[in-house]
Amino acid sequence: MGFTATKDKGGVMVVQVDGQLIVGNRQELKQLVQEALDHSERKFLVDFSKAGYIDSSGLGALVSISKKVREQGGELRLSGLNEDLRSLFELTKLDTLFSISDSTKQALAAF
Amino acid sequence: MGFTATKDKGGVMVVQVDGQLIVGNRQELKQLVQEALDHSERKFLVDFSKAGYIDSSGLGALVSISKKVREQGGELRLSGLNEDLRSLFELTKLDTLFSISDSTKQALAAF
Amino acid sequence: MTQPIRLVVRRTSDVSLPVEVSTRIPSVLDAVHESVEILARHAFAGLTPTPECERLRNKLKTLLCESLANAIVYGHHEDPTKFVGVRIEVDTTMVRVHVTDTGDGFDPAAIRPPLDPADLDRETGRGLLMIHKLADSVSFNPQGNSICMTLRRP
Amino acid sequence: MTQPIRLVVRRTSDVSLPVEVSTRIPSVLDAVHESVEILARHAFAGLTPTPECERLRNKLKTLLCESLANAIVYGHHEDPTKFVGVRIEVDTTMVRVHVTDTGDGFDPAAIRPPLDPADLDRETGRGLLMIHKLADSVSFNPQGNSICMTLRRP
Ligand SMILES: Nc1ncnc2c1ncn2[C@@H]1O[C@H](COP(=O)(O)OP(=O)(O)O)[C@@H](O)[C@H]1O
Ligand SMILES: Nc1ncnc2c1ncn2[C@@H]1O[C@H](COP(=O)(O)OP(=O)(O)O)[C@@H](O)[C@H]1O
Repeated sequence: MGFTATKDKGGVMVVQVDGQLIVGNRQELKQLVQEALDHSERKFLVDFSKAGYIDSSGLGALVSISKKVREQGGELRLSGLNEDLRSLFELTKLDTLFSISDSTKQALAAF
Repeated sequence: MGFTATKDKGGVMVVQVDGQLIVGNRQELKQLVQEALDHSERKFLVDFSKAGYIDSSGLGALVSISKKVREQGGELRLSGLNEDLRSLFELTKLDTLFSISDSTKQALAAF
Repeated sequence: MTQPIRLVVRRTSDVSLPVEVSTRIPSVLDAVHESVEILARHAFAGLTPTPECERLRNKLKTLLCESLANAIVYGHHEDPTKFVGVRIEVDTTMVRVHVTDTGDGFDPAAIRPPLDPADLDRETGRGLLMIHKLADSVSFNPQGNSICMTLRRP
Repeated sequence: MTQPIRLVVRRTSDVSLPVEVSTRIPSVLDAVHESVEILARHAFAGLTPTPECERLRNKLKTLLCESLANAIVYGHHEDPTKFVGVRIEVDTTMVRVHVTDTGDGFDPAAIRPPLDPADLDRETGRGLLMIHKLADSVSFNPQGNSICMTLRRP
């Protein structure tokens, strides 16, 4: 359970969420992105293809990250949401706030 | 859960044990066989192909039935025991007391 | 979670009769997700794991996580000596969850979830929204410190 | 069985840590098999149902049925107001079952199972035999009213 960050050749920070994004680990994700912003990273992809669960505070953390990235003139995308997770974004209308791609590949191509 | 008795064309009373033969229903089986003996039935096949469980008092009931059938000069066979049930007969050495066939068909042919 | 939780299961072996699983959970946010995992597992022990059952179990987990987090944070201010009561009833038609804290409660009618485009940037306020969207019915006690959520079984 | 049974589960969500399931069962023979079914279900809730796990569960059920029947019949003379205590511990290496009645106990060393050809016609005396053959270890308290049976996990 945790996050793996790797930099793709196009300069995108790909953060893989392993398992779940919840009240217990959202702080870790926020920190990871903040540090990358401090190191002048500006393109972020959060990938959920290995995640099965996001709670409301996990959604809150994503909203917070997206604000920070935007404030720095950066770009944030999400990918790999399964059917349940995608419906979570729909019912909270957060699908209108985030750029969501089916796969990492599609998301990376969109930067 | 219970017992279904049918008479085969060779005159064998086939008793099918449905589910389990345990302390709670062994009396019913003993009665069923006793009544058949009273009606002059002498060939019995108890089939376990739809049974998954026999407890020690179920084994006791089979021993009791086998004695009664023998006393009347009758014949009792068992069939359809799964691997777990068969090992139960082996570890109690009751495989040496009963005539056990793999299938109803084989058992019926042996009468 | 290092401390084991203790849950009480009341049931017969007949799956057509109601099953009741209850427990008390210390007000520690880190314990929520693991407790929920265990509760869901035992509430559904004995059901054939069909895809519908899996979806229902996922919904149940979300309802439990969100209501427990609220009870712990707003009801008990994360005081680990205070316990949240959880009771789950499962029968052939529905799954019902009661989550109760000992706090002051709140007025659920006064809560507005951040659904307006201008509000989407708000970081909080989506817990009750998720509960209302996923559950088939939601009710509170008059004091507002006990929530009852029902899921219809397909 | 019309009355639901109440069992207590103590566990963390970590399957590598011990799970404990305990209950008290009224001394009614008709309730034994259904109680055992429920106990086995909750003791193994969360384990992947492999064929090995199924075999282990079947063994567990036999150990529980036979020891419960003895406690009810010999320990409590089927007095429904007396309760048999059951405790099951499951960890990654073993399953251990304790069954305790409030009767006078007996001397297990004095029991001879009907294994001689001349004894095969005996209708009783196979419960402890099955327990000894299926369990990897069996022990009694000095009074002989509490049996402890261990199954190694494969
Ligand atoms: N058990 C509770 N006790 C007191 N207040 C509560 C409780 N549950 C919810 N609330 C109130 O409802 C509000 C909305 O909760 P929720 O939708 O879960 O979002 P969030 O927890 O992100 O604020 C909370 O901010 C809180 O004021
Ligand atoms: N809990 C118990 N309390 C007293 N006596 C017991 C208990 N368990 C077993 N026994 C004694 O051990 C004997 C053998 O038991 P068992 O092997 O289960 O066969 P059965 O129950 O068919 O007699 C019983 O007849 C009884 O005398």
